[in-house]
Amino acid sequence: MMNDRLRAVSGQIIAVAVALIMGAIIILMVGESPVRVFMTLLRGAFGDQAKIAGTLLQTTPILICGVAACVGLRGGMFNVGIEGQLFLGGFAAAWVGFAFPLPAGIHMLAALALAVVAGAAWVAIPAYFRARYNTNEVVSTILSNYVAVLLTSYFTIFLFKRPGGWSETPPILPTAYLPGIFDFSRLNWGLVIGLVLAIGAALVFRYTSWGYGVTMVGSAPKFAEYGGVNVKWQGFVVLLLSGAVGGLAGGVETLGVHHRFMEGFAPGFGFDGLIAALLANGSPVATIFTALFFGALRNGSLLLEVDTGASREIITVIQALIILSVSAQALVRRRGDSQAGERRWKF
Amino acid sequence: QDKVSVAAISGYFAQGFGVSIVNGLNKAKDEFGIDLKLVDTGNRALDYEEQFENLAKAKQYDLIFVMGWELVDSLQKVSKAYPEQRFVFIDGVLDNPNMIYANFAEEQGSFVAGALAGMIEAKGSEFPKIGDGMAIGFVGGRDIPVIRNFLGGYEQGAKYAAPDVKVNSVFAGTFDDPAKGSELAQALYGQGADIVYNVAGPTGEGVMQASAAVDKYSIGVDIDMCGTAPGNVLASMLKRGDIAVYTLIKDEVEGRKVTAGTRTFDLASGGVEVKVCDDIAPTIPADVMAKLDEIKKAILDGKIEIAKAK
Amino acid sequence: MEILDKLVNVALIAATLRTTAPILLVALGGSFTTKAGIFNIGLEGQMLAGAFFAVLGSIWTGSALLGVACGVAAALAFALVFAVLVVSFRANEVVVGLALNILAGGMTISLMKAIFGTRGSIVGQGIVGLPKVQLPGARDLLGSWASLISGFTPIVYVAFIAVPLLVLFYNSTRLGLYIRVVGEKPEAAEALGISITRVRYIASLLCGLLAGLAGAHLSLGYITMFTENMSSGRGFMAVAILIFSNGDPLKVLAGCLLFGFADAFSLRLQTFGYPSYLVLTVPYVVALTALFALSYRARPKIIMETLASMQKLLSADKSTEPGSKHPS
Amino acid sequence: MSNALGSSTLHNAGNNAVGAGVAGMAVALTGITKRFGGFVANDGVDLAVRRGEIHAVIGENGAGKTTLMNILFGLLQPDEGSIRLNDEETVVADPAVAIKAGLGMVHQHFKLVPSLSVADNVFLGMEIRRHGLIDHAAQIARTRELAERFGLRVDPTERVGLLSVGIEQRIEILKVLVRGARTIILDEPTAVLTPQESRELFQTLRSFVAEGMTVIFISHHLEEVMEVSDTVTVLRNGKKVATRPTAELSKNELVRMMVGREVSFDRRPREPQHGDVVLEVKELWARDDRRLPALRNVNLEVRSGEVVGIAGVAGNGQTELAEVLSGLRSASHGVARLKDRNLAALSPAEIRAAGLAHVPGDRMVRGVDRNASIAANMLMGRQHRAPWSRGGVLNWNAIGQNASKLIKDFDIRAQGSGDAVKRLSGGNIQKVVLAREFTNGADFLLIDQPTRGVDIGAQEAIHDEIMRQRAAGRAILLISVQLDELAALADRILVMFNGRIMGEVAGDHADEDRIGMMMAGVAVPEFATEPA
Ligand SMILES: Nc1ncnc2c1ncn2[C@@H]1O[C@H](COP(=O)(O)OP(=O)(O)OP(=O)(O)O)[C@@H](O)[C@H]1O
Ligand SMILES: Nc1ncnc2c1ncn2[C@@H]1O[C@H](COP(=O)(O)OP(=O)(O)OP(=O)(O)O)[C@@H](O)[C@H]1O
Ligand SMILES: [Mg+2]
Ligand SMILES: [Mg+2]
Repeated sequence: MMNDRLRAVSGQIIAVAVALIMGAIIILMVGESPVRVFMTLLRGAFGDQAKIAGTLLQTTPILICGVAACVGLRGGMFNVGIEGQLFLGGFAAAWVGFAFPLPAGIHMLAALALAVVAGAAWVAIPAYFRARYNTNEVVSTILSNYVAVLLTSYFTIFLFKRPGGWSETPPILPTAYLPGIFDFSRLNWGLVIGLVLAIGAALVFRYTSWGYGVTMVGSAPKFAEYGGVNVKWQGFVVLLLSGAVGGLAGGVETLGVHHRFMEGFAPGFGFDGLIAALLANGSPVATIFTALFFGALRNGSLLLEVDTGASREIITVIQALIILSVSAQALVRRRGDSQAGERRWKF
Repeated sequence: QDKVSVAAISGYFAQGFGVSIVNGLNKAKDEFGIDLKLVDTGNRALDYEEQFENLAKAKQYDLIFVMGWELVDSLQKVSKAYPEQRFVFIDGVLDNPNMIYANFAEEQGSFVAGALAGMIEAKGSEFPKIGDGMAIGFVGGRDIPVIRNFLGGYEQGAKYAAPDVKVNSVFAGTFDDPAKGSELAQALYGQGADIVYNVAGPTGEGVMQASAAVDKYSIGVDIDMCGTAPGNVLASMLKRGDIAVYTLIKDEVEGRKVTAGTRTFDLASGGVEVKVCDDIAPTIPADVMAKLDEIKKAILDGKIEIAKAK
Repeated sequence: MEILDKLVNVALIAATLRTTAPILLVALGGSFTTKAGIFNIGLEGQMLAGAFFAVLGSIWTGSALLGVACGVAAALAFALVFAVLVVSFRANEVVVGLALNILAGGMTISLMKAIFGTRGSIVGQGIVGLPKVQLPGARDLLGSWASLISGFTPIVYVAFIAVPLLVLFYNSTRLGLYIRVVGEKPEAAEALGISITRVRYIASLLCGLLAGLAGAHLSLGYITMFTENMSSGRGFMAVAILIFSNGDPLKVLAGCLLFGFADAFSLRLQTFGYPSYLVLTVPYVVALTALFALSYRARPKIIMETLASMQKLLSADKSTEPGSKHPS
Repeated sequence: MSNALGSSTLHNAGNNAVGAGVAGMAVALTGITKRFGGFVANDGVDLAVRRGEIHAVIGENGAGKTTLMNILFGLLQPDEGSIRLNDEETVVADPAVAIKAGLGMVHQHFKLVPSLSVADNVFLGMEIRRHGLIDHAAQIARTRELAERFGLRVDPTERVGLLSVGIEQRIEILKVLVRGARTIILDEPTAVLTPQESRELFQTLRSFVAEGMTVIFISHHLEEVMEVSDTVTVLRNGKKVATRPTAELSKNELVRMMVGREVSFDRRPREPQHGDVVLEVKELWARDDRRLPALRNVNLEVRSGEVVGIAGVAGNGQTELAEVLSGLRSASHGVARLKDRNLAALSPAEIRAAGLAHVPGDRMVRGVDRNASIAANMLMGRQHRAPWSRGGVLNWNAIGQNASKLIKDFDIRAQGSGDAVKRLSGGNIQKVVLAREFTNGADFLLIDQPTRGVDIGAQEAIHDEIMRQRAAGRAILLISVQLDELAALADRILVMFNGRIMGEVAGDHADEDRIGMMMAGVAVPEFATEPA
């Protein structure tokens, strides 16, 4: 037991070390000092309270998207459409925010609620076909991402463009703002929402009858069906919930940070979240840490571009290397087993 | 005073207009030995403010050039938090009296390009590559206000020169997909357009190559694109970002401290211009060239009013 | 009607073939991994790397063919990394695939900057594109229809010829068979001493080969330049097609043609003044609709089943299922 | 000797294998020890198999039989001990070595590729090729020859995915033969077969021996062992107990060696009961996954305190019947009532609530989540009930305690309730399912193949438990392919063929031949359905 864990942890450390060494070589190749680059990255991510807040700000959407992915994964659903749900949720929240004056607080909740509904609604058709006809949800959600992004662009530019503005909606009313946490940073209650969601999801899956049923649907669907769990319905519900959380991620970004919806405002968060969740092996709590890791890398890289000659692409490369080698550290645990019985993502 | 230090921040350094800005910055760096820092914003709105902060906090840049409308909000916020930091916003004017604006009249250049296209189209079979119909085309990158401004000028120019010309316009939805640009252009050519103007960054390169593939005419944008398809590129509508940044830096270096206010780069100042490609110029009838000069003059004199999109 | 005439014509079909070819190639590449039981979401990155290095190679060697070879080699390198991580290290293939896509994006830009001092795109600079093949006599025989079979770059022909070859490959070659077995029933392969690892490596590399070819086609055939992210989601499209075709070459072809047609068609729709953002959704909506329609239980299958059940009923016993619509 | 296969291996080996008892050893394992972590699965096991004999290996679940065979075949490496194949010391590094030495293994779980044809499956890994392409025609022809030679009825052109388990097994045997195996290992080959199919298999095995080949087979069915084997090796708790000629042994002796005590096989004594009708099925029709009719006009009823057995060759509608009764499949016509509630109107969960417990035939897929703990597996179906859950919140304490108790009550060999089910042997996994289903207080027990692959000792315990449930007034529908099990337990036996009930036999008059005929679809008038 202990031995397993020890080996797993040492595997992670070796993996990150390997990635950093490869990254250092690449940095040397572009004529920068690796030490300086890594120190700048650290400083950019955790250098002072503003930087830490910035890191947490970057972590927030990745975390919420990651939880969305975890919810789906738990029920055996691969929601690759979080990106699209985030865009629609973001737009929906902005729409409530600028078009419907409401009392403070209620306004924000209404906007978040519509974001949740929009995210869920956007995944509803893929979810329905998945549940009813077993239509592969990976394809349908990937494809619907493209439609979602184009659709929100259409809404923004053709229907709701701020007069005189760039491709963006009018600003939302302050009554709908998600309150900030510090006055020196844009960090807002979205982070808290993310943390509560992650821990809440973990608790629900572990400690409720519903969560038990869903877990079984994900890991052994025929067994769950036999045991009286309504597999199709729960699959539908889980995908819908995943989409709802994805929509919420968009709402949180809109209401907490941007205070309006901009065309193409948050590309890639859905995928970052998915990768964070997969690296965390579908555990919402572990996703907190993987999301934080990604957030720190991103925020650190922003300072890096300013303070060193290394460009953001180098950081992209290093980030990819880290993901690759962390994903590969399973080697340390499982070398030598047969591959035959292994679960592959079957489509 | 020590060395002038300049930063530029944008998500578009890789695309036509951005490339010309980078060219101008590099030219200034070579000539004046200034410190130059380029920061690529990427495309996530969440990052912009932090990036501006990082630059402003460094307190080492005399001028920070900013390009891209999606940066405006973050820029305004940071510029208010760091009022002593001078920001130059390229390609537009905001309601912030603290900043410096380099404003371009792309609709003027596009008007001239449109007029050229209209006149050549009207000449019909005098040109081997012009068909019977009266149609020209436009391929935009994304359907956003700046691009619409180009399109508006182009349409008005074409109609001004040849009232019965039809302008077909399409948008690729992306600046990064030359293959799609090529398909779009081929579709336009296939439907009778003889000249296609592209305002689509790298996507537009596909348009130029398509004009060579079907042997029709195209018009380049932002930078001189005559070389991409020799014999098929009529002209390029140059939007001289390089001149803008170079001029401003030159002022700064030579002690004429750049202060808040708007600088306009239009036909008059040479900030936008239409360059007829050298290999094509000899084949263009004199009356067309004369008319073109007339139109330019009329724009400069304010006799032609060009409506701006937005 | 006039509008229809303008929309649907030989040019549209030719455009469909052009838009289909790159997706078809990369999807056929993905067919190897799909059949071998690996979900390869990294096609996008392999294609992008192929496109970039094809341009580099073409500039360095001054030969389009050697350029293609460089592109393929780069995609193979990506495929090898993918295989090492996924097959040997047992990493999650979705994570690895997505990370390799990120890597390809960052790496091509970094290299572009390092080598050409700019980013964005590489145009001109001595890139040698692939020639177009004019089939002799095509124009005389077919008139305007000749543009359907003649005048494409060689890789387009490769893409379409690869389809029947792959059918043969999966049915009648040992390697093809093993790839299917490893994907469908790895226990069977293992028990027979077929190395799952080796077969999956080979499948990954074959995939890299075609993905690299697809990338080279994009930057040297389709057009002659390289741009950041020029694969523009074609790899993801291919993944989608692979999933609903299950990697069967003929179904892959059908899916790619459908998507290529929707793409070419929608580009033409725009010229009639429909808002670009909505028109651009057309290919995706078409693909989604096809996906949903296909999974809503194909009708012909039910007819076959009914026939079979009638036969069985006739032969097995005399009585009928009450309320059955098919009396024996 | 036929030259159909034209295999020189067959001739060569045939020459030096003169007959049982004369030549040397085909296989000799000495002092094999295999540990999994701290657990010793094989402990210094010796196994000597003479050329030309049928050698049975028996033992309780988890005794280490499969492990030993896997070591012999190179799928596992022993920690200690040596292996001699054909009197030569051999390191069996992987199955390829074993195959080269003339070994072939038919695994307990078949390893066939559904989308390929029979012939392609048979020749997989050693394809016949012409001009570099696979010669499908030649493969089909040679498969047909070989099948005919050993009396294995298969159509080489059919797709494996459409075939029954019995045929799949023949294909597995063909695979082994085509590789020129002289020594064939079969792990629980009859677990999935009907009596007729088993008999055919034994014929085939005898024809192997007649050709000088050697057979090692694992089984839990002692009659089979007695009937077909020449020698028996008994394993217990990873150790070898004995190797003896079958002829010297009685069934009881065998059992004693296996479990260390006497076990009864006889019909269980019982009190006659006349309970109310609990389950009533009328004119039930249903279709299978391929939409072909699978149940045709099934009528039956089960009263409380009664065990009704369903006999039949697997694949004749039993699975579908069980699925319809448990709500996993909808009927196309007819009614099934559980305590007067129409099952068609109820979801699986509601049927369970109405009083169904179900031991599924396919335990690995339907019965458990292999990766989950024993405790989590025992929660299934009761996750909404107190004391395990209150207000939708689970009480893992109570769940764990309950699981530990069941582990003790049902004698499940596991380290604790937190163990992953996949770590248990097949028999113990079955006990997990039984423990869960027998303790949820249902009035109707639907039991499908309760002892498939389960050892004698455990079988007895399971049978005892079923009788206890009967005595407690439960209505029990027992589906089994093992006639002796039905004869021991059932009050009435219904025989199914091709989706219909062919007839009914009183449990105490069970006659294997007659039931066998009905199972084969021959109507036997004197056993016509009694009025219910
Ligand atoms: N790979 C393994 N890891 C851990 N334990 C194992 C492994 N393989 C077998 N065992 C254990 O070794 C013991 C012997 O298993 P084996 O499969 O050989 O039993 P068996 O005699 O075939 O039983 P059965 O009759 O149920 O098939 C079992 O307790 C099993 O749990
Ligand atoms: N890789 C492994 N890790 C842990 N346990 C394993 C592993 N492989 C096999 N086992 C265990 O070894 C035992 C034997 O496996 P096997 O498939 O032979 O089961 P079995 O008891 O013979 O099956 P059944 O009786 O259901 O037909 C099982 O307990 C199984 O869980
Ligand atoms: Mg076993
Ligand atoms: Mg067993």
